[in-house]
Amino acid sequence: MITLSKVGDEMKKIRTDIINLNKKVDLPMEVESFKGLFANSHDCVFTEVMINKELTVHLVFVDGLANCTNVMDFILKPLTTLEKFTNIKDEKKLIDVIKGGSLYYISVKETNDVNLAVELLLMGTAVLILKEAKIAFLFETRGFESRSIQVPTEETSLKGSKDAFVETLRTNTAMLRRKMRTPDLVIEELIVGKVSKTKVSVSYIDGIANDQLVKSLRERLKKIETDQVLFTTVIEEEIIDSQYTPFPQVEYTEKPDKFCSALLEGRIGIIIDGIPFTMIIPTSIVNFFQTTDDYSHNYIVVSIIRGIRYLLAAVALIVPAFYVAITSFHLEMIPEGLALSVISTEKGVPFPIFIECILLSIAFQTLIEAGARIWSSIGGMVSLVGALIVGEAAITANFISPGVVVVVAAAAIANYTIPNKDFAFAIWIWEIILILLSSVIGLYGMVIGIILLIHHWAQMEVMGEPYLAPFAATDGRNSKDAIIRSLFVFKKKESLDEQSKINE
Amino acid sequence: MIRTITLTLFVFILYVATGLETLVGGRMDISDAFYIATVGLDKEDDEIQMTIVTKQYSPKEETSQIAKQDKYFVSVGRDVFEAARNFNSFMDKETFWGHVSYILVSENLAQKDIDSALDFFVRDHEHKLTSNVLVIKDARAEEAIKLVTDSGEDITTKLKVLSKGVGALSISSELPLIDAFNKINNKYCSCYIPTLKIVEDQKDEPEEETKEASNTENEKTDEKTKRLVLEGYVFFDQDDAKLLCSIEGGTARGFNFIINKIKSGVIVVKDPDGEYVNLEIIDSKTEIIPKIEDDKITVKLKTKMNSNISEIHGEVDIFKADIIEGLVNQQNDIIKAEMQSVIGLVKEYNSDLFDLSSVINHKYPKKWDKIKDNWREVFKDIKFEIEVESKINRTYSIKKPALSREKEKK
Amino acid sequence: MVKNKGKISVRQALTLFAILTITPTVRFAASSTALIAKQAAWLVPTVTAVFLFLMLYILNILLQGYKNKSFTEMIYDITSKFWGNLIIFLYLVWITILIAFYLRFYSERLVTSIYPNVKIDIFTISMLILIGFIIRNGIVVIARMGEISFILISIVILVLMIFMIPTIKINNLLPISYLDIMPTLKASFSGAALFYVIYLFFFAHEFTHQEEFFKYGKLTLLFIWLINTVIILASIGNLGHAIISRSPLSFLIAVKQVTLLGVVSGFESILVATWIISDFIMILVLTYSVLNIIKSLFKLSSYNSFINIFLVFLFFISWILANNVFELQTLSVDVVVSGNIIMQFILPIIIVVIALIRKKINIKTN
Amino acid sequence: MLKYIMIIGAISIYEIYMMVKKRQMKDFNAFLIFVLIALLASYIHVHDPFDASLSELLLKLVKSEYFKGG
Repeated sequence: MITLSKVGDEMKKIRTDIINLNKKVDLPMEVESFKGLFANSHDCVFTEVMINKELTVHLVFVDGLANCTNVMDFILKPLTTLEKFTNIKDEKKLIDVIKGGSLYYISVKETNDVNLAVELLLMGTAVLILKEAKIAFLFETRGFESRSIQVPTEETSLKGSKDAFVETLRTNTAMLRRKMRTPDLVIEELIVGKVSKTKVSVSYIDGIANDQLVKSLRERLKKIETDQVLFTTVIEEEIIDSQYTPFPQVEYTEKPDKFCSALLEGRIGIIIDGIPFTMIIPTSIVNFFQTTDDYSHNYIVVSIIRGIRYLLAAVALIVPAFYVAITSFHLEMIPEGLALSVISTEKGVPFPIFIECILLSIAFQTLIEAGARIWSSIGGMVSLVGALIVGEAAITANFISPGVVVVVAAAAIANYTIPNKDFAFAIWIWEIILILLSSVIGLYGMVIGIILLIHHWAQMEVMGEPYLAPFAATDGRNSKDAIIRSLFVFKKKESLDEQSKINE
Repeated sequence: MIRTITLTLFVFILYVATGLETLVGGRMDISDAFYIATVGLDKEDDEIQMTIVTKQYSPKEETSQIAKQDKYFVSVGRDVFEAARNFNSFMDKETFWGHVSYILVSENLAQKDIDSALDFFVRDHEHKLTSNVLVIKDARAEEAIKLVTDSGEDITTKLKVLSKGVGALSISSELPLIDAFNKINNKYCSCYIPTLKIVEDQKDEPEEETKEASNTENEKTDEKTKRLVLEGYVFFDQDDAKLLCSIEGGTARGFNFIINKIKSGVIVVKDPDGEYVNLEIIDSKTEIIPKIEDDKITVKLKTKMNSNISEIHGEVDIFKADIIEGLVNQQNDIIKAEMQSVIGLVKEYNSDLFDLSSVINHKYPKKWDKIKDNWREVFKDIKFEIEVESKINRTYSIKKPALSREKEKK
Repeated sequence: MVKNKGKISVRQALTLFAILTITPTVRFAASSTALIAKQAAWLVPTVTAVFLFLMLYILNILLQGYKNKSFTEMIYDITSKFWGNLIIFLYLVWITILIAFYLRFYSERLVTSIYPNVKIDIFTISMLILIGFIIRNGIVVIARMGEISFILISIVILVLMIFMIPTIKINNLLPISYLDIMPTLKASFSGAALFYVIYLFFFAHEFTHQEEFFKYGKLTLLFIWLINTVIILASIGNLGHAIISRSPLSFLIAVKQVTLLGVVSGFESILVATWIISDFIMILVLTYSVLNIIKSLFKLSSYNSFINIFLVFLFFISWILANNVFELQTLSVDVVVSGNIIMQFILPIIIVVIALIRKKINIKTN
Repeated sequence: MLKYIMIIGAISIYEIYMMVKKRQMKDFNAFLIFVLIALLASYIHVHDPFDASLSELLLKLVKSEYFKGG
């Protein structure tokens, strides 16, 4: 390519400029500009279309993003076969004819701005460049392979809807529209990422969501300076307030029904193009203890199970530390029978109990991590080896006493019942901190740890909403759904007008 | 936020660097603790001798040999606390007092001062307040512990079985430490503590429960069969907590009738032929009803009792109204006599054995306010009445005795 | 919520007040009332509640008269500058002594109850470090922590009560006759010393929804009455007034002998844990109000620079305060109770009366 | 005593630095008073010049029965 060598270095500079400064390039609208910009990209197709002997136009599109059949059938074919076109002598006439609708296509745009053309080109538009007029027609020919809607993999649901979000933004928004046929459902779109130029959509229900919240979210999203939005945390880390915490502050879901019910609660959803997980903000601690299945089962059962979830989270957090505290500081607090059996199991184990606890706790986490990372072909090995190590072998080898195994395993199992896995990990980290503290000074250390944890939660806010809501700082409002799930019959009455009042 | 992390890090580094061992004392790993289950207290001249036993748990099989070696330890000190501390000078584990189930006090120590013997167990923060107090009669606590432990049994389990078994006879009961302490504290009523004794000859004892429990151990030692028996009470003076007297057998049951600690028991009466009829006590309730008339206090002990016919020796069909009534009357007399013997003791020692003071306090709070300062003198003049109202309600599967039919035929 | 940043609602403030009363209640309500009123001690909180209700009404008049003003500002406005300074200085000294007292007592209590071999400074210093660390986040965070702690503490006490009910002996709680009227009234004096809400008024300018003060105040009072009654009932009902009045940690002893199904015991650990939390909240809140007093007394721009130095000062004061735990206990009965009565009842009433006379406020503001 | 002076000194230097940084120098005088009080308190704590604790003084003031024992 001759043009390439001519402008090579200059183009390279322009390209970096575009990336770094988001600058507009100042190039003439001609095919050489495109060729320069996409010099080494072989998926960018440049076609020279000879309409007749005098008239040649250039068609540029990205293979894979644009639908090739559409391009052929509706652009190339008419241009080269229809008499209307073959008879045209000069470009002016051609423009008039195209403008007149002879190339019948849904969305046709005329421009002389290379920037716009490049931007749309990368979204699957076909660009028809007219050499002399320095004008381009943009044909919306988007069409690429996408995954079809499937059953959610991470959040299983027994009675709820079984569809899950996919990578394509438009499919996702369509799913929302299908579930909520109201003009109040607002789906705003922003482009984030200097290089990736990813579409990020903010959806909420007008009238229920807090306007201030929407506004501040919009501002925060606009402020994001990043190259790419390929991962959710890129957005998450920008919109949350407290960075230094292991606790999740954004709720993720791949289920449209959960997403919609969150919108109805007055919260705001964020969908990122290319990521099948959507974000919901603001969140508070309650959200991490709820699942969508809660709303498709009997309310009494669900209320009890929810209560148990909180209890189990407390068990996961406290029990190992408590065990360490009472076995090394407050022996009088262990029931007599238990104490005797603990003594008999502790015999011959070389480590102090708190080291056993920490080791084993880490071992359990190792198993989870190994299970997640191992190749699926040998996945069965983890449970096998894990069961061997944590189970019989460690005990018979006197590495770890059975009592500690029982306690840590109970805590681990309790931890797995927390519906939100990010939250569960954070709880595990605090579990280790509590074990350390209680190994220093027993129960007192544990309580100091708990005070620190409460403080940590108390000072956290997500988009200005307290993390501990509705248990704290809400004056008891909005707490009806925290632990006890009330009947929908009662909920319906207040849902729309009450919610908007609360959020004011 | 960053401060949380800094603080945690700081604590962690401090911890790793020093282990905080020097700062924080009092760490006792559970495997280093010697769990005391039963404590024996004896008087040795001017000193107090303490015997401690751990509870024998069933250890892993390999280690069972080692576990059996350390059975009991003995230490001596001027007072209880010193004796307790002296253990640390020779034991390889730290003594841990949080799980003491039984405190055995020998009679001679109880005679001297029961309150100071128990004070240590109430004051120290480690101790349970629900452990039981027993007085060993005519023997040393160490002896009792030795007796059971040497035979390979666990004294704590043994005492637990005994206390459970004693309910079948209702000749003693369990007394938690806190109740004993409460009673010693209370200057208006005297304290009672259940007693334990060592019995050498087993044939005279009619109790079946204890016999069975002790049979197994006795098989090993042939020459002299000694065993522990839980029976009766000792009483302490209400003012200075000196040992007054001890009761056992029927009197002890009479006392149990008064303080409502009857669980079950056996009463033997005779049918018209002079043959034995055995009655089982089902329940009993005694109301202490004080009455004040013209500044004179009379106290009525009203007992309501139910019993079953559990065994009939004779051939008479006793299920006739008049015969039953006769049996009931006999039963009443027996109970009355038992209770009367307690009243006799009360009069003899002029001591409020069964917490009459609180009953009067509850019923006549105003009057009590006036008489409480010279309660002992008032107590002297109190008249006691006993009223027993008992019933024989039912029998078990068989009604008439087997031989009664033969008799009818003749 | 977003709007009221930096402020707490009156309900949150009263929740803090409720926690503030739990510490002294658990520590000495049962023993001090049992000493005077004997078996009738469980009636004392009812009598106390009547006094507290009247006081709540008086304070409500004051609070409604001055919206969004701290107690120091109210005092300045009602009295002259000189007298205002004097009264505020009195409060400053008194609350400082009170914090030092609670700080010391809390450490002593831990040492006597579960940590016999640990050096006492560790508890004092670690608590002060924790407070210095947390107090900077301001009242909003403190209030939220208070709410969570309130839930935790209430649940724990409720559960303990359920376990203790089967062992309560009715005989220990009777008889009640007219002879008990005088002792009960006398004992209610010490119960009334728990009315710490006035110390919270020093940051009253950070309250919102002040018109709800009386409404939630009544609820809080109900809670305090319930907790007091229940704790005294359980302690005396289980062990009798003779032992309870002699024990420095009455409720702990009562909890200690609780066993569930004869197997599970050792519930005192849970109680001790809640102690630490409630003590922490108490010292935290009182320190916060002292800092507020310091701020307005010395007309500072911010109290942040004074936190550390004040905490160090507190450490020394807590040591100078007493030589041993016996002195502390006597101090609690002989001085702190009457001092609290003066500071919580007599002074505020005088202030309100002066305010009414000078027509600064009027009764019908609410 | 030396370690207490060091702690108080370290804290005061830090706080004064923060005061300068935040331009709150008008609090300086009050701060100085507090430093002096803290030093005084530490002195009393270490050397016990009155040979009595605060509660002893207070209890004597209210004529407590604590001092009337046998």
